[in-house]
Amino acid sequence: MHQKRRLELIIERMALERAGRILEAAGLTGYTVISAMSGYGGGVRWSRGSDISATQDMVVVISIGSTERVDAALTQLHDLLDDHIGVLNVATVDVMRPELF
Amino acid sequence: MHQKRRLELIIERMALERAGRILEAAGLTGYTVISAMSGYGGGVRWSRGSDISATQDMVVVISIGSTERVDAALTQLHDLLDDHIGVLNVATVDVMRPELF
Amino acid sequence: MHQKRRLELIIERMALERAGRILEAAGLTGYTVISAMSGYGGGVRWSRGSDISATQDMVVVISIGSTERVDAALTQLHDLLDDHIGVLNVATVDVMRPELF
Amino acid sequence: MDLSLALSTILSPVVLFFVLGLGAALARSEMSIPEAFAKGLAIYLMMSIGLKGGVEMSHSAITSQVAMVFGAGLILSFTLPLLAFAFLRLSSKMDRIDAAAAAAHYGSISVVTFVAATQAVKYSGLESSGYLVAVAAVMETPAIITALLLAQRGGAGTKAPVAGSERGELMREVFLNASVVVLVGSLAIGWITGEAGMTRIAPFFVDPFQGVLCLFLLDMGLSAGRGLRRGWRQLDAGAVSFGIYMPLVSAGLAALFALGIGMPAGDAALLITLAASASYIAVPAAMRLALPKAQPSVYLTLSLGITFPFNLTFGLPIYIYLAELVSR
Amino acid sequence: MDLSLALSTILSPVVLFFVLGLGAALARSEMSIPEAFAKGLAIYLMMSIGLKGGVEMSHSAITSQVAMVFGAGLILSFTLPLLAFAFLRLSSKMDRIDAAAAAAHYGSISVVTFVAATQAVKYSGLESSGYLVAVAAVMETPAIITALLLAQRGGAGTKAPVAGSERGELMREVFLNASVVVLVGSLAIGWITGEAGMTRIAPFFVDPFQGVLCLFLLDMGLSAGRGLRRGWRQLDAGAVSFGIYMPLVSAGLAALFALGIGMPAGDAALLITLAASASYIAVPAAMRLALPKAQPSVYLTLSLGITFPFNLTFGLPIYIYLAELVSR
Amino acid sequence: MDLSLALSTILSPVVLFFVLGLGAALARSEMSIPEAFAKGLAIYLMMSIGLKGGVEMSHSAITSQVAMVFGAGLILSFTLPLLAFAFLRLSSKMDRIDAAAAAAHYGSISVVTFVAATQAVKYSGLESSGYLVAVAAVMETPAIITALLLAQRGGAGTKAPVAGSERGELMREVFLNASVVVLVGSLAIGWITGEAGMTRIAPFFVDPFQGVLCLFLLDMGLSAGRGLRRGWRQLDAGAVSFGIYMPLVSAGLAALFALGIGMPAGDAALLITLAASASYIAVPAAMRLALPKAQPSVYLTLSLGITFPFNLTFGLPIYIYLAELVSR
Ligand SMILES: Nc1ncnc2c1ncn2[C@@H]1O[C@H](COP(=O)(O)O)[C@@H](O)[C@H]1O
Ligand SMILES: Nc1ncnc2c1ncn2[C@@H]1O[C@H](COP(=O)(O)O)[C@@H](O)[C@H]1O
Ligand SMILES: Nc1ncnc2c1ncn2[C@@H]1O[C@H](COP(=O)(O)O)[C@@H](O)[C@H]1O
Ligand code: NA
Ligand code: NA
Ligand code: NA
Repeated sequence: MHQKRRLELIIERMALERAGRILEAAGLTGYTVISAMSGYGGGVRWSRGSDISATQDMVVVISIGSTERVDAALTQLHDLLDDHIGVLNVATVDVMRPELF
Repeated sequence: MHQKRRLELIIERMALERAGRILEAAGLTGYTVISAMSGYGGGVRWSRGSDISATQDMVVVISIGSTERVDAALTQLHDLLDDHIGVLNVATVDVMRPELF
Repeated sequence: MHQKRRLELIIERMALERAGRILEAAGLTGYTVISAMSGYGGGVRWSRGSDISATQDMVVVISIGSTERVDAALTQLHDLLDDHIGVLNVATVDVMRPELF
Repeated sequence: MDLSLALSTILSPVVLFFVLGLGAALARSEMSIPEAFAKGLAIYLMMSIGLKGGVEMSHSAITSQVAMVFGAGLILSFTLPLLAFAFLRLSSKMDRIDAAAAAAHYGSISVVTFVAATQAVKYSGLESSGYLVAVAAVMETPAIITALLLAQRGGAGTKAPVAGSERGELMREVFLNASVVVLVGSLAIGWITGEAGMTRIAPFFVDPFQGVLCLFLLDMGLSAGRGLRRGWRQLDAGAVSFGIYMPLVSAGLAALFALGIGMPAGDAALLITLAASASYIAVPAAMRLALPKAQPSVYLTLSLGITFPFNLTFGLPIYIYLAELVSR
Repeated sequence: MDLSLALSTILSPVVLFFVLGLGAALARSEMSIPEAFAKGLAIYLMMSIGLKGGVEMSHSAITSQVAMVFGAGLILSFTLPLLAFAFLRLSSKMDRIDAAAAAAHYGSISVVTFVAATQAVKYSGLESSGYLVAVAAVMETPAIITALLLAQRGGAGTKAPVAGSERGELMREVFLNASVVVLVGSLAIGWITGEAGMTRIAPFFVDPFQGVLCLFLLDMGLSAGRGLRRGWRQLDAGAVSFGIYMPLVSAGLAALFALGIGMPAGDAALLITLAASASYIAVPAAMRLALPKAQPSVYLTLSLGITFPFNLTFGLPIYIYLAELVSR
Repeated sequence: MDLSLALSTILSPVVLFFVLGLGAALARSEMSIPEAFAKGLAIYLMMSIGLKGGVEMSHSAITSQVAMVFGAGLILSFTLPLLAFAFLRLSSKMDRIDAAAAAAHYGSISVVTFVAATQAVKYSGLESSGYLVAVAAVMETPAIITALLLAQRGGAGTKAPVAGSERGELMREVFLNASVVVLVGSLAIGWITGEAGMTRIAPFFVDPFQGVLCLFLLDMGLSAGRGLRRGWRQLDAGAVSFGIYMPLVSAGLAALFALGIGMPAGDAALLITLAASASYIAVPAAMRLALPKAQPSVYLTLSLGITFPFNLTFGLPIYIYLAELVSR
C-alpha cells in the first residue's frame, strides 16, 4: 500500500463549483461529492429538507491525492473558506494504485 | 497544519437528535450529517428506498474537534450505542484553522 | 480505544452488489453505503441529477474492520476495480468496541 | 359472504398493484419507487382523505352516536395492545420488550389500509361518514401509551433515560408526526372551507385519488415484500399466525362495538378496519425512541410484511361482510 | 376594503395549508415534504403559469400599455433595492453588505406569491392578462445588479475575486436558473402552441393547479416556519418591521405606476404583488455567489420568514383592494 | 410526406419541452428536475401505457397477425445488433467491446420514444393497438444476448467472471428491471380489470398523461444535453452519423416486416419506432454488469445524446410517413 492524502472539505453547495475548480487546478485527478442531510455549526442546526431556497445546503467533497497536489490546493481552499461557509480536514490514507492519484 | 480528531458515527436516523445533543453538550463546534443509502450488518442488508417506515435508515455523522471535546462525547455516545443501532470510529486528521474546532 | 482499519471504496453503483459480496465474503461484519451527488475523474465532471440512466452514479462504501479482514477483501476489490470504475483508500482509526469488527 | 364482492375487491387495480410490488420484491427485483416520490404521494393521500372527511363533517352535526364511535375508537386503541401482548407472549417466543413494541402496532392504525377500505366500501355500494378520518387520527396514539406501560412493568421503567434524550421528544414524535399533522390539519381545512373550497381543488385531491393509490400501493408492495425477505427469519410460526389472527380478533371486537352503537354498515366497516389494521410508520418511529431495545425487524415484518398484505387482500372483504352482518 | 373578500382569501385552502405548515414547524414538528417532491411541484407550477400566460399572449397583440407595464416592472426592480437598502441601514443594525443583499430580495419577486395572487384575483371576480408572467420573469434579476452596485460602493469592489470563481458563473446562475428557464421557456411554448396545444395538456397543467398549490404551500409553510425558528435571533426589531412595511411601500409605488398607466384592476393587482413580493430562491442563490460574506440567515429569514407569510395572508387582500382603488 | 403533420409533431408541447431542456443544458444552465421526481414520473408513464394497452388487449382476440408482430419484434431485437455492430466497426474507431455494447442499445427499445410515438400517431388521426406495449416489452432484452455473443467472440468469453459477481444477477437485472416489471405488470392488470377497473383510475392514468410527458421530456432534454456536453469528445464523426442513420436503417427493416405482415398504419408506425429507438436505461445497466469494460460515456452519448433527440424530432414524422406508405 502507498500513502496518499485524503482531503475532506465540508462546504456550502453554492461554493462547490469554485472548490472543484481549485481542486482541478491543483492537479488532483478526481473528487467525489456527497450531499449533506443536516448539520450543526455556529450554534444553529440546519437540515436540507426544510429549506426551500437550498442556499444553506452543505456538501462533503472527498479527494484522494498526493501530498504535493493536496498541499497545492490547500492555500486556495483556505482563501475560499475565507468567503464561504465550510470546514476542511486532511488525513493520511493508504491506496493500492498510487499512479491514479 | 494542526492535529484534531475526526469522529464518525454511523447511527440509526431515529437516534440522530440524541447523538446531536451529546455532541453539542460536549462542546463540539459543529457536525455534518449524511444520510446512508444502504448497508449491511448483523448478516442483513438494508436499503433506504425500500423501507416505507424509514425506521431502519442509518445516517453518518462527521464531527471534527479537539481531542478533549471528542473524548468528552465518547462516553455518552458509548451509552447511546448501548440502546441504539450504530458504530463509531475516530481518526486523527490535520486542519488549517485550529481555532474553529 | 482499539485500532481498526477503515476502508473507503468509491465505486460505480452498478458494481455495489459485487463489492458488497466481496466484503461479506472477507468476513467484514458490516458496511454502510452513501450515494454520491457528483464528482470528477478522468477530466470529466458528472452529477447524479442529470443522468437519466443513472449508470454513471457513484457510491461511497465505508467499512470498519480488523486489519486481517480488510486485507482479505483488498485483493478481490483490486480485481473488481480492474473491471469497474472506482477508487479505494484505507485508513487507521480508533474504535471503542473492538469485538464488533 | 358475497364472493363476487370479495373477488372484485381483491381484483381491483389497487390491490393488484400491491400484489405486483410484493411479487417483484419477493422475486428479488431491484426496482424501486423513489422514496421522496412515495413519501410525497403519502402526504397527498392523507391530505385528500382529510379534506374529504372535513368537508363531509361540515355538513353534519356531531351526534351522540358520533361521540360513541370516538369513544369506541379510543377504547379499542388503548386495550387492543393488552390482548396483542398476551397473545404474543403465549403464542410466540418474543421477549417482553419485543412483544410490547409489536402490540403497540396493533392498537394503532394503518392510514393506507383505512384509505383502501374507504374505496372498497364505496365500490361495495355502501356509504361512509367523513368523521371516521378523525376517528383514525384519534386511534393512532393511545396504543403507544399502553405498550410503554406494558414494557415498564418488566423493569424497563427503573432504567435511566437513553443518553442524549430530551423530555418531550417522544410527545413531539407522537403528536406532531406527519400523519397526525396532515390528517388533522386537512380535516380542519376541509371543515373550514367546506364544499366551496373543495370544488376548486377537487381536480387534484378527488379525481386522481384512486390512481395515485395504485402507484402508492405498488410501492407498499415492494416495501412489504422486501421487509418479508429481510425479516422473516426473525418470526416464529406463532408470530406469523398472530399477524393473521390478531386483525381478525380486533375486527371481531370492533364489530361488537359497532353493533352496540348501531352504526350503519359503511361506517362500521371502517371502524372494524381501523381496529384490524396495524401501524407501520408512526408507531415504529415512536418505538425507536421509547423502546430502542425492541428489534425493529420483528415488529415491522409482522405489521408490514404479514398483517398489511392480509388486510388489503382477504381482510377488507371480510370486514365489509362483518359490518353488514352487525348493521342489519 | 371588502372584508369578506379579504377573509375569503385568507380562509382559502391554499392559505390555510400554508398556515398549517407554518404552525407545524413553529410547534417543532419533524414532519417534512421531501425536497425532491417539492422541487418537482415548483417546476410544475412554473410550467403551468408559463403555459397559461403564453397561450393568453398568443391571443392578444402587444400594445403600448403592455410595453409600459414591462417598463414599470423594470424600473421597480432596479430602484426598489435602493429604497430597501436605505430603510434597512436606517431602521436596523445591518451592515452594508447584509443590507445590500437583503435589498436585492425586495426588488426581485416571488413566483409563488405571484401564483397565489393570480388565484386570489381570479376568485375575486377580476381578470388578469397572461403577459404578467413575462413581467414577473423580467423583474427577477435587475434588483441583483443594483444590490451589487450598492455593496461595491462600500469597498467590496476593490477586492480580488473569490478563490475558484469564474467569469460568467454569476450570469449563468442569474439568467439560466430554473425559474427563468422554466417560466420563459413555458411562456414561449404556450405562445407557439396556442390554444390547440394547451387543450391536450390542460388536464395536467390547468385542472389540478389549485390543489398542487395547496400541497406546495404546506411545504412553504414548513420552510418559512423553520427559517423563522432558526433565524429570528439574527433580526432586530427594525429588520422585522422592515419585512412588513417594505412590501407595503413597494405596493404603494407600484400602485402609482398602475394608476399612471391606467391598468385594469386584475393586472394592477398582479403588478403590485410582484413589487411587494420578495425573492427567496433565485436571489439568495445569486447572493451566495456574488456576496458570500452577507449572512444568508439574515436575508432568508426576512424574505421567507416574515415577508412571504405577510404577503400571502394580509398582503394579497390589501394589494387587490389597492388595485381596485387605482383602476377605477 | 405531409409537412404540416411533421411540423405539428415537432411543434407539439411535448417536443418543445424536450428542446427547452436540451437547450438549457447545452447553454450550461444548472437547472434540474430532481431525480426522484423524474423517476416517479417515469414509473407513472409506464404504468399508464401498460394499463391502457392491457385494457385494449382485453377487448380483442390474439390473431395470427398479432403473433407475427411479436415474431417480427423478436427477430428485429435479436438481429439489429448484428447490423449495428458491423456498421460501428466499419464506420467508427470503436473497439469490439464498445461496439458490441453500443449495438445492444439499438436492438433494444426506448419506452419514452414509444410513448411519444403513440401520442404522435394519435394526433395524426391514426389508431394503434394496445398489444404493441407488450411487443415493446418483448423487444427490450433479446438484443442484450446478441451483444454478449458478439463481445465474447472477441475473447471476452474466456475470461474469469468479474470479482464479486454472482450467477443470476444479470438475469435479474434484465428480466426484473423496473421497466419490464411495471410494463408487463400494468399490462396484466389492465387486461384483468378491463374497462371497469380503468374508469376509476382514468383521471390519474389517462387524462394528465400528455402533460406529465411534457414535464418528463423537459428532464430528458436536460439529461440528453448534459450527456452530449460531457461525452461528445468520445464520439468520432463515424459514430455520430451512426446515431442518425442506424435508426433509419432499423426503421426501414421494420417497415418491410410491417408490409409483409400487412399491419395497419398506426401499428406499423409503432413497430417501426420500436425498431428505430435505442435504449438508454435498461441496456446501459445490463452492460455495466455484463461488459463493464465498455465505456458507458460512449454508448450513452450515442443513444441518449444523438439518437433519442433525432427520433423525437425528425424521426417520428418520418416513421409515421413510412408506416402510411407500407400500409396502403
Ligand atoms: N467541526 C465540524 N465538524 C463537522 N462539520 C462541521 C463542523 N463545523 C461546521 N460544520 C459544518 O459546517 C456547517 C456550517 O458551520 P458554521 O460555519 O460553523 O456555521 C455546519 O452546519 C456543519 O454542517
Ligand atoms: N463494520 C461496519 N462498518 C461500517 N458500517 C457498519 C459496520 N457495522 C454496521 N454498520 C452499519 O450499521 C448498520 C447496522 O448494523 P448492525 O448493528 O450490525 O445491525 C448496518 O446496516 C451498517 O449500515
Ligand atoms: N482521486 C479521487 N478522489 C476521490 N474520488 C475520485 C478520485 N478519482 C476518481 N474519483 C471518483 O470516481 C469517479 C470516476 O473517476 P475515473 O475513474 O477517474 O473516471 C469520479 O467521478 C469520482 O467520483
Ligand atoms: Na389496529
Ligand atoms: Na419585489
Ligand atoms: Na431499437
